Amino acid sequence: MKELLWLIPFLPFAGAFILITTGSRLSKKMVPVIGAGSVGLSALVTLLIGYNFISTSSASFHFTAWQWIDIAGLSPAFAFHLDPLSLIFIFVITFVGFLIHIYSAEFMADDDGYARFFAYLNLFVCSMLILVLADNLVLLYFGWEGVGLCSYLLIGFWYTEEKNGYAARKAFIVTRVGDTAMAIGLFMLFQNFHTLNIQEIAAQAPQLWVTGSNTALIIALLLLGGAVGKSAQLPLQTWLPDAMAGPSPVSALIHAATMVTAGVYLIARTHVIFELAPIAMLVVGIIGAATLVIAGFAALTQFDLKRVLAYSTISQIGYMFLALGVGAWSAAIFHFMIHAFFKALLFLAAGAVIMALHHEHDMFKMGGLKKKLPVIYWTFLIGAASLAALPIVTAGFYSKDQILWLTLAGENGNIWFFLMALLGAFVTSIYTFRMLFLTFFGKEKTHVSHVPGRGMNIPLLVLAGLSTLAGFIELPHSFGHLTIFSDFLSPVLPAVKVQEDFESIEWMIQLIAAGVAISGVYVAQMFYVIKPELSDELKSSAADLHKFWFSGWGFDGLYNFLFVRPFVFLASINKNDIIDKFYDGLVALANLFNRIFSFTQSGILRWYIMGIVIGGILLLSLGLING
Amino acid sequence: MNEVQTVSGLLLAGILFVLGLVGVLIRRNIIFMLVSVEIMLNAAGLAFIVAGSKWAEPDGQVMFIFILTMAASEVSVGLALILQIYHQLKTLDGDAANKMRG
Amino acid sequence: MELSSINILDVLPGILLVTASLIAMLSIAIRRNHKLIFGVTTGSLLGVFIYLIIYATNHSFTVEPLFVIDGFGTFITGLIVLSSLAVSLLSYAYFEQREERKEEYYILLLLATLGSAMLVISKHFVSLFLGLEILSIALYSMVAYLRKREKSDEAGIKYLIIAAFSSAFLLFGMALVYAQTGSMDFKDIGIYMDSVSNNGLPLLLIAGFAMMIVGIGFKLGVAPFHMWTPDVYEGAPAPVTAFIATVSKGGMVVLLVRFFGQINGQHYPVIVLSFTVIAIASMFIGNFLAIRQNNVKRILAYSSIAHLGYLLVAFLAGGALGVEAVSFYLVAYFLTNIGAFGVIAILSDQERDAENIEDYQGLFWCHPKIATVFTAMLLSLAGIPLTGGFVGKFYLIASGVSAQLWLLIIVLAVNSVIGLYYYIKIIAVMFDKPKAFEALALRPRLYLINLITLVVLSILMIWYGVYPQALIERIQDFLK
Amino acid sequence: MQITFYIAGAIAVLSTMMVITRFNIIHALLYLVVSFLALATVFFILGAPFAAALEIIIYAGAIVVLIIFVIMMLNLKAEAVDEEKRWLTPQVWIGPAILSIILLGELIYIISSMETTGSIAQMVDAKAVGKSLYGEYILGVELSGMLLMAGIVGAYHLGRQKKKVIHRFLEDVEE
Repeated sequence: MKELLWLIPFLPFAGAFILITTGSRLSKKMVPVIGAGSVGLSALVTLLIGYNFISTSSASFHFTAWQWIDIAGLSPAFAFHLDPLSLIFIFVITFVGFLIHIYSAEFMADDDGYARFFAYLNLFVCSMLILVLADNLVLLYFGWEGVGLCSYLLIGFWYTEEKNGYAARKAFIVTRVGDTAMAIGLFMLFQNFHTLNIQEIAAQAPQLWVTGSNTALIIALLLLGGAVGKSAQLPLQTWLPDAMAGPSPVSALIHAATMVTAGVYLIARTHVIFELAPIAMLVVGIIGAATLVIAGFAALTQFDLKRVLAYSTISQIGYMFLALGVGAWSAAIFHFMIHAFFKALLFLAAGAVIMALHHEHDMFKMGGLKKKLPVIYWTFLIGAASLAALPIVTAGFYSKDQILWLTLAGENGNIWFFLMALLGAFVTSIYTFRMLFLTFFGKEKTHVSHVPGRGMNIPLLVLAGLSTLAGFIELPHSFGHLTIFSDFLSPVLPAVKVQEDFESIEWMIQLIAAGVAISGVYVAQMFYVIKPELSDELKSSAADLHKFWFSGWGFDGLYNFLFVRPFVFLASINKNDIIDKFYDGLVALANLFNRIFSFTQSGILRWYIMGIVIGGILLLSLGLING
Repeated sequence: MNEVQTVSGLLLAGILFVLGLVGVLIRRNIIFMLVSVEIMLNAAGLAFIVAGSKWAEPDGQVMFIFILTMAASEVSVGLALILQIYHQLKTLDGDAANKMRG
Repeated sequence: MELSSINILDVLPGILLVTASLIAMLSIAIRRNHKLIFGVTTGSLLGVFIYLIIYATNHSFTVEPLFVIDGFGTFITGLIVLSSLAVSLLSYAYFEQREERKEEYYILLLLATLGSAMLVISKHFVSLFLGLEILSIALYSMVAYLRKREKSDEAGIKYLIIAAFSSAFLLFGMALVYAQTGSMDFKDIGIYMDSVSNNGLPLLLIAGFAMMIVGIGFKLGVAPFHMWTPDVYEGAPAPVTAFIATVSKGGMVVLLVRFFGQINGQHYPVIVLSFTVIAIASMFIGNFLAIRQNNVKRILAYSSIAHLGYLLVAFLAGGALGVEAVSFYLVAYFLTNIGAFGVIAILSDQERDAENIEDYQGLFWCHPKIATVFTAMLLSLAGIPLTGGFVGKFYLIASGVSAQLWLLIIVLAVNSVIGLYYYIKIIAVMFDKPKAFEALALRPRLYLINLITLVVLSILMIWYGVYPQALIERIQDFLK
Repeated sequence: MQITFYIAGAIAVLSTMMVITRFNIIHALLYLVVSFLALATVFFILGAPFAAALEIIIYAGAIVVLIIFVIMMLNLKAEAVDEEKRWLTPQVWIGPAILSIILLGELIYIISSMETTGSIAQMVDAKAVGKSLYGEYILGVELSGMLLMAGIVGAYHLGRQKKKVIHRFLEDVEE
């Protein structure tokens, strides 16, 4: 059974291949059948393999598709490593990916690039699967760049509009900054271990380095650079809100559920190295905490429905990073999974709303959709509740609560992380319900022109179910005490130790978290349902702050100021400045050489023979001098 | 009867070789170039014979025979080609054949 | 060794090739028929290749005094035969469209293949010289085969004079080496050099090697003996150019590797220095000449100068890894070059070959299949990952690193970047808007043979980029 | 014997110089024959009588005749000589002369550096050559057969004249 592992990434690839080669000739019905079907089959295989994996209670499974090269010690293979961690990831990727494919079949039906869309999407799924299944870092990097490329292609999918192309380039370039750091990190790893096999590195690292070793720290920070870029964390988070230029299913799949969590995966995968570098861990935690708060406040002020969700994604990934930073590995992965469900749900629902309202993105022009779009409303409500972590009934509560608890009680936790996380939770709850109230309550402002059909509703319902039920597989100590998920992951990711004196107060923390979430909902209702004029007052009284948050804490402006402007300035003060001269010089030099050498290529036979004679004389003289 | 030093033989071969080389370089007529190349090949053959005589082995002369074979084929193909070129370009000027350059 | 005591099976590939050329000649004498002789040629090349696959062994034995048949030689012989087969497949359509008499071409092709195949198993000056000259003499006529084209004649005479001229250098050098060492066998020369190396190599020997390098360097087309390359590439018919770029140069590379290995070339700084200079000069000159060139055939010629420079890195690295790298690189290089020139051959019309870069403008929109093949080939030449060319280059670098040839590796890396420019330039032109051009009248049936050949070549090339390990293991097997 | 060697050598060098400097190609070829004859003598003195015979038969007898034959086919007129005169100007000489002098100097220096003890030319007769040729080098002989075949096929293809497709009068006009 497990020998079929290769099928999981191969099926989407085959789908993409068929669509690329025959796309234009396929009938409109066949395109989604191939596109969604291949991912669906892949999900099916994942389920079968997962069942097999669990029922035989294997620790891990290795499958070498083929040895790529084996030259001078470097021997990267197309080899897959399946363990609980990658199993959870491939499950989420294929399953959520499949639902999003089904949704897209209807959502994209009127688009000209129908086949192209599915081809890219399939290619993305394939790359993402390779990324998480890779047993060595070369293959992982291959998948890493593959998803980056697909993300670029899909953000710029509607390439006729210039700003979409701009957003695509921005995403590509900003993540590239992180990728470069990561590539350097990989080279350093190879230099230290003479292998890039992840398992071997994990096994050797504790022997090679002592805890706190400088090399480990540098490598960990470089890997973190890659993770931060891909996962849109501080300070490389600016590309994600703009990436919303892509179609909504793309945002759901790539920029919420899967690709942006690749950074989380990378850190979890290489956690051995991070554990050897406590400072790097701390940095991860700080980045996570800072990101979740900053992005949360930015989300509070957005008008654009999708941008709220984008900031919320950044913020939620901040929670995951925070969890990673305190060593709560399985909590991070748990939150990843739950987040994938409810964020995909929210994006898809948002996409349906936007589609229903003629591509209207502005929440203030929506409203009163509760009656018109009941299915969307209810599913959106479930997703929002999960995002806001409303207690007991939502999955988000269980995953976020675990993180909150461990930031305080985990052995690396501290009160500051906890307070930040709590603040984040409060803000999350406010902006989530602000979004819900603005969109679905109040008066109807834009006419509904398109009611989504079954193809879009079913994925929403399935995801809504998952957003509720998936939380019950991991219940806290204080009630239920169920640890299916963390037990499952325990062979790969060590459990976090809890400081003893906190154990007794776990119920209190939960109570606080629940209270914070509910009060957030109340605040949102206060401002946007009961007394809408209050929000305007607040907005005008703190206009600067609003603007600051609205612009995502001014990061784009800051970067514009720090990097882009000086760059443009340097380039423009003087077009012949030294750097330009240098490159011009290179070009001129190349041209000069070209002309000199071209001159020798005169076409005259005797001249050529002369060249040979000169060469002969040079060789003879060389021999005479050195002989 | 043979007291000739190998060095003298090789020197003679070297001089003839360079003379042939000069011929290739200064003549524009393709036939002359071909003839000059023949002189060089012949000089190389001489060098082989000298070397063979030095070691009292037949290998030098064997090689000379192979060179002879090669020179003969070379000349026949070369002359056929020259005939062709003369028909195309109406000249034997080696420098005139410079349609291709750069 | 008496004729009767030679084991026929040992030299059977050679005998088969000889027989094939004789049959080809006889069949012309009986009845001129292009299809027939094409069938004879491809059939016999295929036969030789199948023989090599079935009976190929990696244990080495010698046929004194001229030949050594070992895994390396057998592997490259197979490669050469396969390349000739591909060239011959590409030739059929090319010559069918032209009114010249076509049949003799195949005899010459078979003979040239024979020459190259003899070259790679040579262990003696005599066989080196004879193999080289069979190859050269057959090539003179092949280059000038299209007699009506002035360019073809011009290329032919240039090639002939320069080849004969450099052969004279090679021969004189060999004579000097023979005069000094008293042997023409590679191994004996190596033994002699070992015995005298303590007080430095004798001048005569060094001079001999220097003059031999002139002859060899000409054949390889490395700087400063490269100047004939672009003119001959341009003037020769496209399939012949493919042949020169691959079989002719490849045979010489292998011979050089063998010779260098037998005399332990790495131990002599003079020899290493000479080749280092040649390698660096070739890389730079080749790439710089190509960047502003607008003739595709010439671009490929210049690129081949640079590629031979790259190859010399692995050659200088030597050792098992170096030989592996050379073997792998040759496979990738052969596939890509034949593919690239095959594309040129397909697109050529009766008057001239499709060599101007404008001929390729918008090719993607008129002939997407051909353009895809060409793009794949160019990317491989540029060394983009997941192509055979990338793995080959990676192999070269790995072998260079293990021999610590840092200077050469840096130059190689710099040149790979320069090279990217002109390969991408051609690809960019193909993506351009098509100029108002009358769709090329490709003759469907003929065109099919070429297309199938090209597609097979591209698939192989990509296959070796995605899954090179099979080939690497096969090479390692052969080189044991 | 030594003196004969030097005389023959000198004749060879002198006549070769004449070959490369003559304007009239027939004269040059006659000098070439002289040069080959002198070289044959040198071969003989060096102890290679078989090679000496071949030199006369093949080089002087066959190759030179072949070249003369082609020249007659080309039917070169008096202008050819004038053309040669125009081409062979002093400035053409400069570059090649410098290069050749350097090369010659290096060759002479290198060859003279050879240790001379025991390097005396010795006799190798035709029988030994024949035994070697048809003994150990038999495969080489076979291969040289292929070499000749390549030459013949090539020369046949290239040398064949085009079929005359246009009318005789028109062709005359064209020429």
